Amino acid sequence: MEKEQLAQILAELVPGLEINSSKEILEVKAASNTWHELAGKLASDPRLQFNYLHNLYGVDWQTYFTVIAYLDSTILGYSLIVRTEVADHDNPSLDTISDIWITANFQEREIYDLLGISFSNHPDLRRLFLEDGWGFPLRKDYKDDINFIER
Amino acid sequence: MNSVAQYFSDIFKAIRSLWKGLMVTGYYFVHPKQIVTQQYPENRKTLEMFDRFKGEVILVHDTDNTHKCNGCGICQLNCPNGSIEIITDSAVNEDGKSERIIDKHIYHLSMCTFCGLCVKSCPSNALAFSQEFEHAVFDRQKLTKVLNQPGSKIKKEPKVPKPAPAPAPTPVTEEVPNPAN
Amino acid sequence: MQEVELQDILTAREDGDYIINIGPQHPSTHGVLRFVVSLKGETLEYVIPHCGYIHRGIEKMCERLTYPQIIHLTDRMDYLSAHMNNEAVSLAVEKGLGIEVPDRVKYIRTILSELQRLASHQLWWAAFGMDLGGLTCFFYGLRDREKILDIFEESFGSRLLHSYICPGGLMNDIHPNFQKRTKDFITYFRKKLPEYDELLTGNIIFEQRTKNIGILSKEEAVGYGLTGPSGRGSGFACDIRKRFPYSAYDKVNFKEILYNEGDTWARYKVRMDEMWESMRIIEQLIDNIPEGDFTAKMKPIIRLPEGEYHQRVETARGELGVYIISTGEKNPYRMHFRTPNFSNLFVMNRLAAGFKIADLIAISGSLDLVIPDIDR
Amino acid sequence: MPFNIYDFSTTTKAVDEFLKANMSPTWAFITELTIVGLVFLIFYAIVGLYLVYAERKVCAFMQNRVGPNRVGKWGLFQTIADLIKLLMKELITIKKADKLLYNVAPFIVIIASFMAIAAIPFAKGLHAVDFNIGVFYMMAVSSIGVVGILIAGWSSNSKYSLIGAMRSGAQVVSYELSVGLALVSVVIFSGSMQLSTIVESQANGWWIFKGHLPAIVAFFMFLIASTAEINRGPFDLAEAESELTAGFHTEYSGIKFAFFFLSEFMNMFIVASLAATVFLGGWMPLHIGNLEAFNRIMDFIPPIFWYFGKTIFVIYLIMWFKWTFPRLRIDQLLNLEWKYLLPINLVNTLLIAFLVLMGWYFK
Repeated sequence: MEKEQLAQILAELVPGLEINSSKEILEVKAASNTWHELAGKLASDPRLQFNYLHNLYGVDWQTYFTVIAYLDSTILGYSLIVRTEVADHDNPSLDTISDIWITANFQEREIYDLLGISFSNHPDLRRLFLEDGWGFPLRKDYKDDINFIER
Repeated sequence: MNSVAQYFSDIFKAIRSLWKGLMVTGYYFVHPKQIVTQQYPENRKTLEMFDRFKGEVILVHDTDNTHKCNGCGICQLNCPNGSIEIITDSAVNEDGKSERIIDKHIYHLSMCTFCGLCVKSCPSNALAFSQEFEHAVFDRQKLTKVLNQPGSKIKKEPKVPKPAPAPAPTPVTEEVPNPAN
Repeated sequence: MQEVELQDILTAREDGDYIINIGPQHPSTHGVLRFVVSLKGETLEYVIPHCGYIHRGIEKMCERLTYPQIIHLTDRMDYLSAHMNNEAVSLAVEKGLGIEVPDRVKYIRTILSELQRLASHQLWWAAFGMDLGGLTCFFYGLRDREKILDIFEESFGSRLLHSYICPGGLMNDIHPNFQKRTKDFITYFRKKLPEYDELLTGNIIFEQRTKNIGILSKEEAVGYGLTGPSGRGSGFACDIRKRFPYSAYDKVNFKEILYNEGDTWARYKVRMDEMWESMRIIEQLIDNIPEGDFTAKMKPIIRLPEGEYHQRVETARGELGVYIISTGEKNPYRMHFRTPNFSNLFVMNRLAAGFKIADLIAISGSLDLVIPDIDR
Repeated sequence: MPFNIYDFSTTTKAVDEFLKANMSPTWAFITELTIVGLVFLIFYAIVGLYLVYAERKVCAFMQNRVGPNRVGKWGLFQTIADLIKLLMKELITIKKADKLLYNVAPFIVIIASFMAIAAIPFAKGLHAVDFNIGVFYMMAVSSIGVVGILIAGWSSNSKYSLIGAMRSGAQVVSYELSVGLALVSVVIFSGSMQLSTIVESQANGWWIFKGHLPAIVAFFMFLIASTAEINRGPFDLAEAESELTAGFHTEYSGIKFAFFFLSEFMNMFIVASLAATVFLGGWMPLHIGNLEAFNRIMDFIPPIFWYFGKTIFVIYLIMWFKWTFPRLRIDQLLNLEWKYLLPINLVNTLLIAFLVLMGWYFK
């Protein structure tokens, strides 16, 4: 079974990783300080070769943020979901993975723009859609008195 | 010598490929019958929209000025843009009971995205799409329409024992959030 | 990484670089998109895309709408792939509810997706020809697209933004004429498509404008997440229809078009060949639409169980991913769209740097960008 | 007043004599100049406007459309309505533009194309100035236009305009050579640079037929190179609307824009009439060998119709190119000139010189 095989490799690679294989796609949870390290291993390990990051997005859970990466290995055909929690809600920060997958560059910029998670070591962390000084609209506590009509 | 041959064959190929393209446009130039333009204001009389064309939402009225809307407000809840507002009133029916009727069924055409959720969700099939498509007006307020005609009444169903419950969707009882009000 | 920071642009200006804004109002950006371009003569030094001019906050809006209401917003992302966008959300919701839609729905959804793909590629061909200066292409492409829009209009009442596929099935059944009209269109378009080739594909000027322009290797295409026909032009086998079949794609027989050149010409050829494949798929399905309901049994209010759901769909421009996080409410807690154009746009600098300014237009045309899909 | 549609020289002579008989020679000369000027102005306006109309109709038919059909029958007055609209538009001047050059540029362009009309022989005797170096004059005058374009691009103080102007400069300078060489081939054939003599030399057959293959090659070279020289068709890089929005005339509005627009179409007319004159026999009717009856019928058609018919044919060819082909890139454009057109043209000219030297052509 592909999923179990993958889970086994991951368990060998990073001991003590939280692996959830109950879903359609295997999910692993990384601590936010091992995020970059894990990403590097996933991309470079010859048994995994996760070369295609097809999605990266964040969620605001009011007290903390979650950043979720969807990975594909186009060579070996594996799929994987990697998630991490950014605990500091006031000053969220995470290591960038844009040096591993180029496409993360822009997806991180989008997350920074809309959720306000800043990515350390990011080469070009600017607002993508909105102006500087705009709030972070995808946060749950975002308020916009002018453009927002509360029901 | 080879490159010289290449040079001339390149020229020949280029001319051939260009000639092919010229033949396509040339063909249409000498076949004016293939013109597909519809001359719109002139063909207004013969122009027929498809039956299902979503022009604007209307409240279907019968010839005796009755409609089927009982003012339940499901269309208002289902509309994603808040383009429908229903103002209800109550009236006494022939049985002497107070009954909910619509006072005004207000429709903001300017906000409508023609998603069709109101027509689909209407439990009494009172709403429909009309084929009207010429919506341009000079005054934006004209786009806010009252759908029920003045003096119109709710259609009285003849009191026959009801057949099996109609396959109409069950009415929504809960409030559905609506982003704009 | 060749990304240049804004500060660099400002300093570069003092150094005497020739900086041009292509867009936001420009005939060839196909919408409100801005490229900040630095030139040396006619040669591009770097290209910085700036987006956000039509950012509408669809993801935020989705958080306050119910699932059936979300459908009409997805139309407005990639308006040329409206059906596929609708389908993606519907599939994700159905997956969350654990509903199996009737076969009839699956078949119709697949046919519609392919018709939409044809329409989208026709418009792309038209606009690409126009980008390169052949204005006649524009009218031929639109002429044929009109026939598809007529089919759409007859069945669902609207031409561009259908909101036709909804969670659980379809809004209403297809029109009785649908099959006949579609077959008529396929016979018609099989005659017209070779004309496209004669007019543009074989043309020597066109070949020179596209061959060896904006080359991207397969590895880079994967790294940039360049999907859809643009990715397949680089040899990246990214067709979701093949990799993770949905709807009725597992029942049909079609080729995944792959070219290995990775240049503008390859991206062009992928789309041209895909039109033939789309017609093949439609032909396989159109006569075999099973009888049955056009929608599965649905509750009037859809509440997704708590959890995360995602669905990937191949739109005309690449991979569209819908990611829903539900907390059991009737509206999603967080909704995210991984739109194909978003990834495709940011490869511009890598592709265009070092080429001529006219090539920038050809490259951005070959990526087939739809701007509302980038900004959302 | 004698009027002969087959020979306008009697008419012009009669007008000349009438004027000279009634006023002093100086005044007669001035009056003649005024008449010619006015006639050309009206002619220019009508031809310019109807070329725009023709272009719109031709491209519409090629694109499965009907084209303008609202103003007047078949939209015949559409361009006049457009002109009135352009006349009423505000003349926007860019704040940082070089005011003098910015305002002068459209006039330079339009005057250049206006001057070229003077040397065209429309029909027998219908000729404003018959230079003995007519071909040379046309070449010289039509190159002035590019100065206007360069000035327009430079003075607009816009980057798009400047790129467009520079492209146009490079393009015209290089394609001038091919146009010149293609014309030289006919000059060699006819042994004269005077346009009327060139036309007369084609009385027994047009040069494109008399000159074998080299003349045909020269004709197509001329067609391609002149299309490039007037910034049209697949060579419209100077205004490439999908790249540079509108190139050198991005910043112009109203009637100044109309000047650029009109002069572009007039240049097309001039080029087409030059091609008709030197290669297709000008106002000479089509004669085929010894078919006396056929030749008689052809002679019956007035020369002015022959002239316009040929010009319209060439104009149609140029329009056909424009509405079929995608645009070239600037480096490919220069490649085409320096690597293909110029060498072929040079060889062709040599070949023609050789043919003429040996007398191997139909006399």
